Amino acid sequence: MALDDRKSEFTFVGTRPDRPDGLDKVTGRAKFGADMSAPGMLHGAILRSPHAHARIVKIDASKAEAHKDVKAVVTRADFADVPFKPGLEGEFWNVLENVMAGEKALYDGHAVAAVAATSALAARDALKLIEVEYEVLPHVTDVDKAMAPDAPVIREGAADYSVPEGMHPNVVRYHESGHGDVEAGFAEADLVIEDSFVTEATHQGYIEPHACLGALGGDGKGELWCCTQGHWIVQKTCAALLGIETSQLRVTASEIGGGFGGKTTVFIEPVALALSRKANRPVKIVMSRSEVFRATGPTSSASMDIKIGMKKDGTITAAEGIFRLQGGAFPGAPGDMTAMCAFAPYNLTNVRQVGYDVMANRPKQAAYRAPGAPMGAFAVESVLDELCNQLGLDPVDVRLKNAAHEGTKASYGPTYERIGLVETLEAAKAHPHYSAPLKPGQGRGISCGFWFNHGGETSVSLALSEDGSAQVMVGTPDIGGSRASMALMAAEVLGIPYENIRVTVADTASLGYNDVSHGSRVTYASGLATIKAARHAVEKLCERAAAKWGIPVDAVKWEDGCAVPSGPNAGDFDPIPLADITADMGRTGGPISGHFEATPEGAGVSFGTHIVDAEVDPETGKTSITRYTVIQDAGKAIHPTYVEGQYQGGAAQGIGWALNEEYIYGDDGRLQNSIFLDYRIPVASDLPMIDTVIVEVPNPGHPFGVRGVGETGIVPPLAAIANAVSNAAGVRMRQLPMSPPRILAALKDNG
Amino acid sequence: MDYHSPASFAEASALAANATGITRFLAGGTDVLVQLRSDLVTPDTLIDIKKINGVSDITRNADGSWSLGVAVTGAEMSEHPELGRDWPGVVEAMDLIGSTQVQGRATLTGNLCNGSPAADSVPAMVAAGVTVTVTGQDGTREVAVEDIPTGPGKTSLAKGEVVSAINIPARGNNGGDAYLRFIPRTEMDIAVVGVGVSLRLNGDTVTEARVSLGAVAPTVLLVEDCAQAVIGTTLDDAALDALGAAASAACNPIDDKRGTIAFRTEVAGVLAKRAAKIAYARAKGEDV
Amino acid sequence: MVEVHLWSSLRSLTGGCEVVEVEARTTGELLRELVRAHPQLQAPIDAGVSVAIDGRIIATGLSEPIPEGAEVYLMQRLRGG
Amino acid sequence: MSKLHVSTTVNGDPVEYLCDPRETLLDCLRDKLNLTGAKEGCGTGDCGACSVTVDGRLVCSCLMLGVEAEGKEIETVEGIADGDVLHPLQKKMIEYAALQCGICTPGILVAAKSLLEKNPNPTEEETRYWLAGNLCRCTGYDKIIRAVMDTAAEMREAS
Repeated sequence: MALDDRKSEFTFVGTRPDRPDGLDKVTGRAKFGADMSAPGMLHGAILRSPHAHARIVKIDASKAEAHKDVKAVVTRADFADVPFKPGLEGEFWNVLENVMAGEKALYDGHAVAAVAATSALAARDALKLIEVEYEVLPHVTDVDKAMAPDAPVIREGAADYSVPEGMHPNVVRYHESGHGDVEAGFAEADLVIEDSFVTEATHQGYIEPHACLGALGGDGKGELWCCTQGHWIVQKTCAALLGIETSQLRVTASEIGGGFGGKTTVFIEPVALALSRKANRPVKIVMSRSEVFRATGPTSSASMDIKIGMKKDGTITAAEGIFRLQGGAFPGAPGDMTAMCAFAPYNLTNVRQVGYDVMANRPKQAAYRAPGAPMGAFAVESVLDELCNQLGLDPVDVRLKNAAHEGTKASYGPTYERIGLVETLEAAKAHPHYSAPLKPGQGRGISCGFWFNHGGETSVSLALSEDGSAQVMVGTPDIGGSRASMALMAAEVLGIPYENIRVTVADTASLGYNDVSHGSRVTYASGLATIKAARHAVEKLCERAAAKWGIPVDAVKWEDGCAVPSGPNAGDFDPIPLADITADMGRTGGPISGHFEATPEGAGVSFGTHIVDAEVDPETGKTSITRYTVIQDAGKAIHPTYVEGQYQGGAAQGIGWALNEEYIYGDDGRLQNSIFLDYRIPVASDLPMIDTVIVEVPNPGHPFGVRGVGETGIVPPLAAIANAVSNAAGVRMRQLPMSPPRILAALKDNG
Repeated sequence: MDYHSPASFAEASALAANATGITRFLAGGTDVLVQLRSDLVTPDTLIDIKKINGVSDITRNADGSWSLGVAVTGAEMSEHPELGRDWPGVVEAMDLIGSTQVQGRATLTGNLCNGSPAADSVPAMVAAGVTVTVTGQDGTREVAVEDIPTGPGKTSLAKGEVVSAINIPARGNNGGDAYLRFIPRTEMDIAVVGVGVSLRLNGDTVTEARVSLGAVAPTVLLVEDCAQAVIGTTLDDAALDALGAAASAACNPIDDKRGTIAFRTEVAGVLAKRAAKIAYARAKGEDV
Repeated sequence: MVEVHLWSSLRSLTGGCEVVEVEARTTGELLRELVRAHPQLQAPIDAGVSVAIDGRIIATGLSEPIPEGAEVYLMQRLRGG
Repeated sequence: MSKLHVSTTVNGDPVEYLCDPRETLLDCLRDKLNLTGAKEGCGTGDCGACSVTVDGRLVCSCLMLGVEAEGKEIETVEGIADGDVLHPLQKKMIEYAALQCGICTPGILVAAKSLLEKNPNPTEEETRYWLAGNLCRCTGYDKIIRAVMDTAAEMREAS
């Protein structure tokens, strides 16, 4: 994107109109995953392993198959690995293994068989008729224990090229990066702090359980409706797992009831299709909440060692981090991302970071908002806070002193382009929250956070109607109001009112490939694509005007929704509004539409700084968050209200992760808290209002300057809250969540 | 699962007595339906007692005592203009259970008969000296609330017996009660520790006390040592410390997903002191 | 010639080199030439890499131009939530 | 296991259905009456996405059996608007962007409407506690609370 292509004065962008899907969503009309049905539909249910690790000796489904209400039973044999499409490998194989267990059940909740029956109750009842013989194997769920020499091996040969020799087979990927000489750096420091930190796995906690409705015929043609962050990846994965052609499966994304990264893969969708193929009827599967917790992707749990050296003036001389992430019984824990993000906010001469991807008997981890980054920030920013405390330095000043900026060599290697970290820190320092007095028992914490953001494969199609309205088809499911943002960007380019534009999330048969709505990419990439598609249509509008006026097309420009003659040889014509051109378009050359298909590169990294006040009850260890301010660089806020919403949501999820959310496993390796009663996400009465400050340092890689905002907001909270709690309690908290028993125990240990 | 909605407790009792397999009574259903949905307990016989006459009534008797129908919901208790003035601890304990939505259904009876040691209303009822009327095949009997639970998920009710009324004693003069629980969030959790306290004063001196602990043993406890720690005192710091120590000493908790032994033991003492102060202030006529 | 900076743990695949010089005008050529120079780099490239050109991170694209004298870093493939 | 016949009223309309005694009111609304506005987020009364009112009382429809609806008056999110005129709460939820994904929105609306009918002038704390049984994972509740309180203020002014 050339710089002269960029825009900084806006008519529609930056306003706050009502979202186009608002009416449907406040009237109950919007159709989410579980809201669809089909004639002749069956209901599917999935049998899950009660064991953390067990060899599946035998599955006897004969009683279930014989039941009058049961129309199909499937097991791993009904999927593609060998008979349909030999050679399923890599991540497809991992996904298949997760969707339906093969030789072994690898975690409590792992699917082992499924039924389709005439009602949801009948399907649940039929599961009890399936007899599975297990040989229970030793299990491990803790990351440090999974790396220990005596840990049970989850799968031999899962490690890739990167793992140094001599490591336990459960260590499946290894990352090391950095620059300078950390030992020399530590030697220069006036104070070096070395400390260890632990975080538990948390779940994305979307309120909508996974749900789908699939139909697949013997002809290999299928239809699938599901709640997903990306229906093309669903299409591609289901096709691979079922051994059918990708294009023969049409996938429609329902309205999605939250994802946060957790709906970027498949779980039940291939199962519904396999059941449907066998039963010759549509099959609907809706997960229970307990299934969501037991069998869909939580985050990784982490164990981390951090060492940072600082001079008395606050200069960081060296930083080192070792990050061990447990990602369930499959490769994929983002230890590399944790390592690369952990020190990214700082301008460091000497830095070294190591990340491990470790397998354990837990569900396959899935992305969760800036996957890997929050835990690393927790560890690093806790040590920074401790250094500031011990050296008597202001935590914002120290961060400003060391902050990365344009031209800084990032901890992960390259040199930063224009970034907005310093601006967020300056805004934090100037914010009244930072200077507000604290009451006794309260503590304040701050933290910075970094996330890369992503572009990804993107297709957008825009069609003009005769009456001058426009329809935009995007392929990124709307997880937070993106249809409003797309319409604003299209309105900006076309120069027609926001209300005259309808944005639809198209199905896989109606548009080219689109990556998942992840990586904070939607407003960036689908937005860029929408702008380009709109410009493509504008080019055609200008051509029609040029033809009408009989002047060269380069003598026509587009201004405020009209073609206007431009330049010395253009002649004197009245502007033609868009609707006047489209009214005639059938006779002046045919329908006018614009489209864009590409992989935008240049998402632009993003930084945030959070300020938190916490109050700790010293007698019970209970924490309340009394004030919270999020400051983050959005590049350019297209719809500021929804940007604020992303900031607030990220902070709230971070509060949950920091204080109460965790996966709790018993000694038997079973998940003990698989309902919302005991998996404690923040409720309305737990939280204060969450203040937001939108900093805008335009991203050079986007025509309007957009940076993704969805993920960075969950990076600082863990550390900011830990710092606030530690300052309030007078004792450093090194383990998340900082549940009351842990805080009280720390207070006791501290005397 | 067979569903019945009898018109009398005698009929309900007969249905239960003659049923085979698992029988559950359905009051508010906020536990029964959860167990049903999660395949923990699927009753063979479900007896809905809400169509029995009078089960939603809250009645103040001539002697100042209260009779509550078994289907009276938490919301109805909270909305009652006078019940909470007499027994704020009992009403607040019930009100702490679950959400506004759960309050629209949940009942004291269900909370008691579910047999959870962490049931919020039970320590408050025990402290208040509440009894329940139990109807069986051989007529009715009155049982102290503390004698109903016998262990997690278990009660002393025999086959064919059903709780048919809740009896709350008259508050009388110079009395006050309170219930506090510890949960990690502000709402929606199961108690990690719960403490119910009911006191009567003569002047500034405590003359009667009942202290009950929840979620620190297999059943809700009525702790005599706690009562003795405060009786005869003006609830001064020494008395409060003795109360806290007695409460902690009475604990026999477990480590589980909701809390540790050490945490429960410690916090039981903390909450006992805090609850006692509230009950004391209420007994003094203060509005707390 | 383009100087490509590798992340530290790739040194074991390049005989200790953290910077590799290759002739390349696009990201695709760069990856191809890296493997030609150090065949063991095939594994990390297959596992997924991104390329940072003058600080701009090219997540997956193979046709991005690499200007003369650009700073080039090979990075682990970025993923999002 | 035979099914039971239930006659009830939903959003003012008399309706009938046959249900298994194990089916919840939520199952019946969604699967038998095609009123899919109420959502099942948990099935255990912990998330509030299935909120409805029964005889004016706010409840979780997942914690009530379908058969218990016999003779009751049920109100769901589908009945909040008056024809094509949105309830002030519905308008404010859109205006404040008090929804991101929108899955919790039906439950929030039913619960908030019930709050305002009971308490036209709730404090922030009262609003937060009333809605504590309605989980939202997207918004951090900030904009929801503001929307409800602003609606209350507007409705007070209008009356």
